[in-house]
Amino acid sequence: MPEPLIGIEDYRRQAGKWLTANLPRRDEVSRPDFDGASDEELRRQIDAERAVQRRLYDAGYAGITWPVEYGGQGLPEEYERAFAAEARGFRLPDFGIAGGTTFGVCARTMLAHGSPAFLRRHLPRILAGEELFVQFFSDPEAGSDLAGVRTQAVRDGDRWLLSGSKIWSSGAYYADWGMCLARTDWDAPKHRGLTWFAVPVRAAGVTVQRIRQITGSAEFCQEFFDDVVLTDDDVIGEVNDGWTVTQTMLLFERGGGGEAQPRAGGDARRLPADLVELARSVGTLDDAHTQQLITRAHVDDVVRDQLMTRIGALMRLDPRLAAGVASYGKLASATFDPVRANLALEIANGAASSWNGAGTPAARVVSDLLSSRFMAIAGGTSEMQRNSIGERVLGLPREPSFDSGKPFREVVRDAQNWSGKVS
Amino acid sequence: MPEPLIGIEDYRRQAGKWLTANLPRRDEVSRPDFDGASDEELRRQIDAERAVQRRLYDAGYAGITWPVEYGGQGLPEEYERAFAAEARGFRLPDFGIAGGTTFGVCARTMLAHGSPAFLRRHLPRILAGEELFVQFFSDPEAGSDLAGVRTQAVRDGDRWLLSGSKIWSSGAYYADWGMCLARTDWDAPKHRGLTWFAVPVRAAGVTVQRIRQITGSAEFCQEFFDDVVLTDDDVIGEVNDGWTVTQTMLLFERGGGGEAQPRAGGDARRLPADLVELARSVGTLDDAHTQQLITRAHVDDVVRDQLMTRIGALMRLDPRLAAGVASYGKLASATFDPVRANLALEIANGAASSWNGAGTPAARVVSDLLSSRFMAIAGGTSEMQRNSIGERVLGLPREPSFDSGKPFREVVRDAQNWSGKVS
Amino acid sequence: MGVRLFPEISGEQRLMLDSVIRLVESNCPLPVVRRQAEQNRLGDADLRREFADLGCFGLLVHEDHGGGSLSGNGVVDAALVASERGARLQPGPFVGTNVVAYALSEAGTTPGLEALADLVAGKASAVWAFDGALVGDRRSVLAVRQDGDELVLDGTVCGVQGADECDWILVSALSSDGPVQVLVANPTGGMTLERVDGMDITRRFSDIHFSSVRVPARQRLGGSADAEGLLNRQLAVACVLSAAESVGAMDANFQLALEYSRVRIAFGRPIGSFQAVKHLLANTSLLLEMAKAVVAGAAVKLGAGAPDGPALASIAKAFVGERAVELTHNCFQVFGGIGYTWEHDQHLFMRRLASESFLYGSPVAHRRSLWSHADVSTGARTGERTGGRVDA
Amino acid sequence: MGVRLFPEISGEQRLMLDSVIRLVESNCPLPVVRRQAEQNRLGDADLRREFADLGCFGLLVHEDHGGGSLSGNGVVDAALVASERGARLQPGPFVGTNVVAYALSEAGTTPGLEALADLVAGKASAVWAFDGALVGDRRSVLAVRQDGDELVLDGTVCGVQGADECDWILVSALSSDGPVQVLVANPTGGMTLERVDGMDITRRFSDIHFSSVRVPARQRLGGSADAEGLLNRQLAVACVLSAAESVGAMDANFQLALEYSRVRIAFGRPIGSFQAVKHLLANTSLLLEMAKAVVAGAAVKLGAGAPDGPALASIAKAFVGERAVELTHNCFQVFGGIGYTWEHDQHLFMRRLASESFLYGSPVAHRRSLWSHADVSTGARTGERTGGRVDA
Repeated sequence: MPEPLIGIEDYRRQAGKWLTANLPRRDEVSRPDFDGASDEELRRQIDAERAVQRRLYDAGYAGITWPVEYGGQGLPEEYERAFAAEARGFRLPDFGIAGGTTFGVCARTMLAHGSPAFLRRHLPRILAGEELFVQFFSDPEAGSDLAGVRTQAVRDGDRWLLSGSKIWSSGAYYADWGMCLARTDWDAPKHRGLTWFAVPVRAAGVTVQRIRQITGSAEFCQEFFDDVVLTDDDVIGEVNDGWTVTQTMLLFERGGGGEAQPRAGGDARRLPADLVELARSVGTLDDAHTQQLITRAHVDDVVRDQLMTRIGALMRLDPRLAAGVASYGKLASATFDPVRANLALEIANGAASSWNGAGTPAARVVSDLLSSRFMAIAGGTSEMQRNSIGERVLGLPREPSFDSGKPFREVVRDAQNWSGKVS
Repeated sequence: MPEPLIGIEDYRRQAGKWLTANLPRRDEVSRPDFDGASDEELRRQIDAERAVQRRLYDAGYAGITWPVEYGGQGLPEEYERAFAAEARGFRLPDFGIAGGTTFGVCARTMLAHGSPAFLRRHLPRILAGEELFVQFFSDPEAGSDLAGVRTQAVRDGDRWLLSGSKIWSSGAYYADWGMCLARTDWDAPKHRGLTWFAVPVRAAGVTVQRIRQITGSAEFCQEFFDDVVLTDDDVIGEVNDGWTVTQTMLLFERGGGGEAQPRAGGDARRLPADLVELARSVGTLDDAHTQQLITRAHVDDVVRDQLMTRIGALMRLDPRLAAGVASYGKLASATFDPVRANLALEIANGAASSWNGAGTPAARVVSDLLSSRFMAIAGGTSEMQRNSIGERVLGLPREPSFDSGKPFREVVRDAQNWSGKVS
Repeated sequence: MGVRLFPEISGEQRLMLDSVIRLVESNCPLPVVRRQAEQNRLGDADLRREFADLGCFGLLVHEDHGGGSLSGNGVVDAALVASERGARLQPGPFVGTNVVAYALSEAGTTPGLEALADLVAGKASAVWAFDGALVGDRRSVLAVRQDGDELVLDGTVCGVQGADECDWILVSALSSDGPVQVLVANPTGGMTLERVDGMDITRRFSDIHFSSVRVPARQRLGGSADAEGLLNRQLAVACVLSAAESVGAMDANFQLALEYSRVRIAFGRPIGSFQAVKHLLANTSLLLEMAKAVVAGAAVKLGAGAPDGPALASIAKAFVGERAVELTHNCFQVFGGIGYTWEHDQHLFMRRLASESFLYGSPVAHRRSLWSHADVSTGARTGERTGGRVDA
Repeated sequence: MGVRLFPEISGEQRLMLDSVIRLVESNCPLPVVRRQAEQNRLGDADLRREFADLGCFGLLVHEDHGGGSLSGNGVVDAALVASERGARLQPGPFVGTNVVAYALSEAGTTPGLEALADLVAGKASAVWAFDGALVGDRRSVLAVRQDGDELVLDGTVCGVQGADECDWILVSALSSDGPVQVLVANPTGGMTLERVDGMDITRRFSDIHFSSVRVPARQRLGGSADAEGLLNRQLAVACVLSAAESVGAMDANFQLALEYSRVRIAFGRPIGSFQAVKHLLANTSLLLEMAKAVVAGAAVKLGAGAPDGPALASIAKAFVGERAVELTHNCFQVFGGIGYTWEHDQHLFMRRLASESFLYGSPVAHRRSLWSHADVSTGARTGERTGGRVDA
């Protein structure tokens, strides 16, 4: 990489000046609401965000560390950090969950595995705000079993025909492309017959349905593919080597999110404000049992914060263990989110069964309860985290595997006739 | 079976008369203490119990329903019930845990599988109090995996040489015989190369060691066999068909014990006396938190009682499900015994960390805590009960099995080299 | 498939339950419940009359008053019906109507008897609105005073399930002279029903506000002889029926998860073949069996008039209240992502079970009640359970 | 293998810990602890002096008083040592001596300083006997009154660990004017030590009876300026060190169970390959990591004098107290039958962990303390933590 032409301090100053001149302050503009918007409103909002992203791109503040040949600036990471620090108070483009997926997961995975031609085609458009990518990853039939996808791409002359279905794609209803994992060889073992494709969301044969969640919101989607035509240009990475690409993607996915946000503030004497408020609203702040429930939640909250600190240290110490150690954070959330939701339920003492008025603390108790198992289920269930900790961190002997050594076609057939007989 | 010569009411009267004339009342004689006794004291106690058993036998009140040719009386079950009712207030022979094993488990299993010659030789002596049988069942290397025994009996001309070790034999240190499960064919699959033998506890080559338990008592033993000589006469059931015999034995074992004793009395308003006493002794009967702990234990106690009632009804309704349903009782004890022990620990609030004087309620808290996992471990761990409920009651698909289809010799070898690879 | 709250039931009970199940499944199966909830529609009065024709609202009513049980133990019969209704997440004031019918029949006072006949016949329905102090809920407070030959009611009772479709409200206040129970027609001047939001969307809840509501004193229930006893038995009946509804919902939720674990494939095996899932389901199944056992036991004793019936009812309510939440969490874990979708029924069960846990008193409140009614000086049985406030 | 209470430690800390571990393993490994317990023998005074030579009793003592930490944070250093001792179930008043040394050094009063020098040098050891009201234990009650230039002590403190081998007892009573702390030599007229039974057989416990024990008033610790603050910091230090000992024992107990699950074969597989065992161990390992995390965090903040250090110490004690019992149960389940034998170490760990949970305040007591020191009117930070009784 050639020496950058501009010093870091000059860069920082210029960026600050540009930001002040071109972007509003963060608190002046509210975040877009993609979930509740009408179709028209949604398009208007997205277009507005695209315009801001375009402005960033034109000014050279998009893809600061990305290669120049793919539309980036080719600068060292400290320039990106400097820009981020300057930009903290400004309202940057907000594409909701699809934004994080596009820039944090998909593009980074593409950079690692995409062909130069693919990258030249897509990355500049991503940086310019013209292409939002989401993941078409889980099949309805394969959740935690990530490699068990049955959505398939079949060779048809020099093109591919994609059929099947994907689910849990966050924000697909307003994205442009999906990064899609499909089976391209049914006779290879499960992990070896998979390929990643870039699929235009609005291509013929693609149907996107939003999934209404139990809390009422609907950020996730399910897609149906009915012989969607793709070409070799759409392949990301090597054909039938999709599992290698997947590993990279998971790394970015886990690094990018999935960890518990610290709940408790810095001062261990500060009790959880939400629960204190809840108890006050039902008139039981003076009840010793309620006090035990609140302090119990507080103890857990603080310990979870401390755990995240420890996990960070452990990861720094031994990067080989990082994936296993990260599972502690996930499992802690998976375990204690429901515990905390149940404590709140008990504190509410009936106020969560019915309440008068939308702003009542009890209303939040209910949505917290309903979504409390999210971390136990999404992005690898607790069962997967326990396997990961057991095998990767604790070094316990592996589980027997029934799906890795034979053609996937047989795996599917044998699973239907499961008898438990092995030897 | 010929019509009995005496009517049931006459029988009852005669039994009552005989009991009054020959046995002391229950409250006049204390129970023997085999555990704490010196060797000499132990022998004296056992001999005394044998003498009483002999008196019963001679009077025709031992083996009331057992076949006449094996020393029994051949009477219908109602005669046994009548005698038991009359005998309720009297001090019957008490051989401790080995008594239950001899009469309730071993003899009944023998009756189902022993050859006539074997039964003629042993059963009259059992009834006369001359032979106490215990189980030599679990190997140190095989606990819950009942069929995984490695103790072996090897053919040597017309005799067998027994070598290996057994563990968890209750009361073996004062018994006469052990009913011993041994491997007799290493090349047959695990469940098909096993045979039951009657082994004299004081035979050459048998060493019995008492096992001191964590609570300090020592009713269990471990035995070591060093080429103990047995003959075909000692075989119970068919050679290499020991697993069939085992099934019968387990049925008697589970029917005879293993179920939770109801703790709560009949009146649901009566709180657990032990916990109330404990709280009183630490001065916290007026503490609302302590009251919640006690009532929490009370709720669990009562619900467990109700569960036992339900289990009984379910078993009557569908005997095919009996073994699976029985696992609920075991799992309930396994689950709630530790919960209750922990509640008591919390009520003690430090009084169980140290206490002044042997009679203090806190001392019991400690022994209850230490032994609280007994039901979760002994006679099939909780993991086994959960498998049983999952597969037999709920009809869930089986676990993969790695030890049932190949020679046991290979099972042992493959387990050492476990890789988790199957297909 | 029925809930099997009792493993063994009589042919007559089986017949009635089959009719109840048929009635529900042809008129108000889960998709209809869901639609009704999403469209915010009131319950179906015709369906209520059909339940009444099967005898569902007379099970706790003396034969002299037009009621009658099947088995001689009306609480058992009503609990059986409640469990099957609960399994299908039925809306409507079933528990309320039965408890009020029970109270009116036990009290046997004349004005109540006219309303009672309508309840038994399904021509009217009722709910019970009581001072929260009875179950340690500080949000509901009622004051009652006598003014000449009238009783005057003031205060609010929160979250009364099914109140917006009822014709009668049995109001129970706690005065310094003991409980005062009075039957109030809906609507009545000074009484306002306010629809409120609820966690359990299969049902509708209202706050009932009383602003100097005047009722003729002769509408007061029963004499004062056993006023506290009646109030406590009422609460016990409500607890058993509420717990029975929960147990039904627990059973249905569990069966759904069980079935899913058999057919869902992952890693080349049905997920139910993994110990992680199998053992979770086994543990959950134990909780379910225990819940059924204790509700059945409580129904038997309470219906038979055993002195410890109310204590057993509290025990059942406390146990089921906590374990229902645990069970629905466990089932959720088996479903994984699909359970997060609005279209899946998992959230309806979670909403119902978590909500029901706090109706008629939380587990904590019932444990407090157990303590306050026990004689801890000896740890032995006490005299009759007597009324009393439970402080939250 | 060390406990790794902190993932990253300095070379100096590593050096000291290695020395501590070597000292323990060559002089007092678990078989020796067991023999000492079975023979009811007192601790080894020579060994104590060797610990002192490594600096183990001066970590919480100002350099002016002959002490000094390794890292600048004495609580962190002492917690590191405590965790390694705990992993090997060491007997003796390590926590007591360190807490008393801390209190004497903080107070800085002359008569205490002589004793302090002996403590740091390992020539003497000490325990702390305090009124149970400080941690909600009603069994220990102390009365103190001033009589001329003497203080008069009456009452009993129950279950003081290691008291029978100590030379000094720091007695803390709660008077209406605030806490009174005074150093008493052992033996002293009117003070009786009574050996009592304990759950944790690796240690020895005594009740200490005070019958008009007279002590010169000048032996009272510190001024009255920050008497409550000192008392609370003392308790916080004791909590962190006690929790650190527990975490060490938790770690050792877990490692034993983990190793067993790798080598024990059942059904043709190592039991650790079954999900039932693997997931139990994974969950247990999570608890262990959380316990280490919070004890480490509390040590850092408390040692750095952060205002919320004592609150974090209470949090650590509350969390570890409950989870230690859970962890040892889980390990027991992995061992199965072998864990029931006296010869197996499982019961020693269970005894230690369950016992330690209640020393220096139960989890409930620490949660009460957290509440009483928080400002719930805003949910926001309060001023300095102040002393106060916690009612059980």
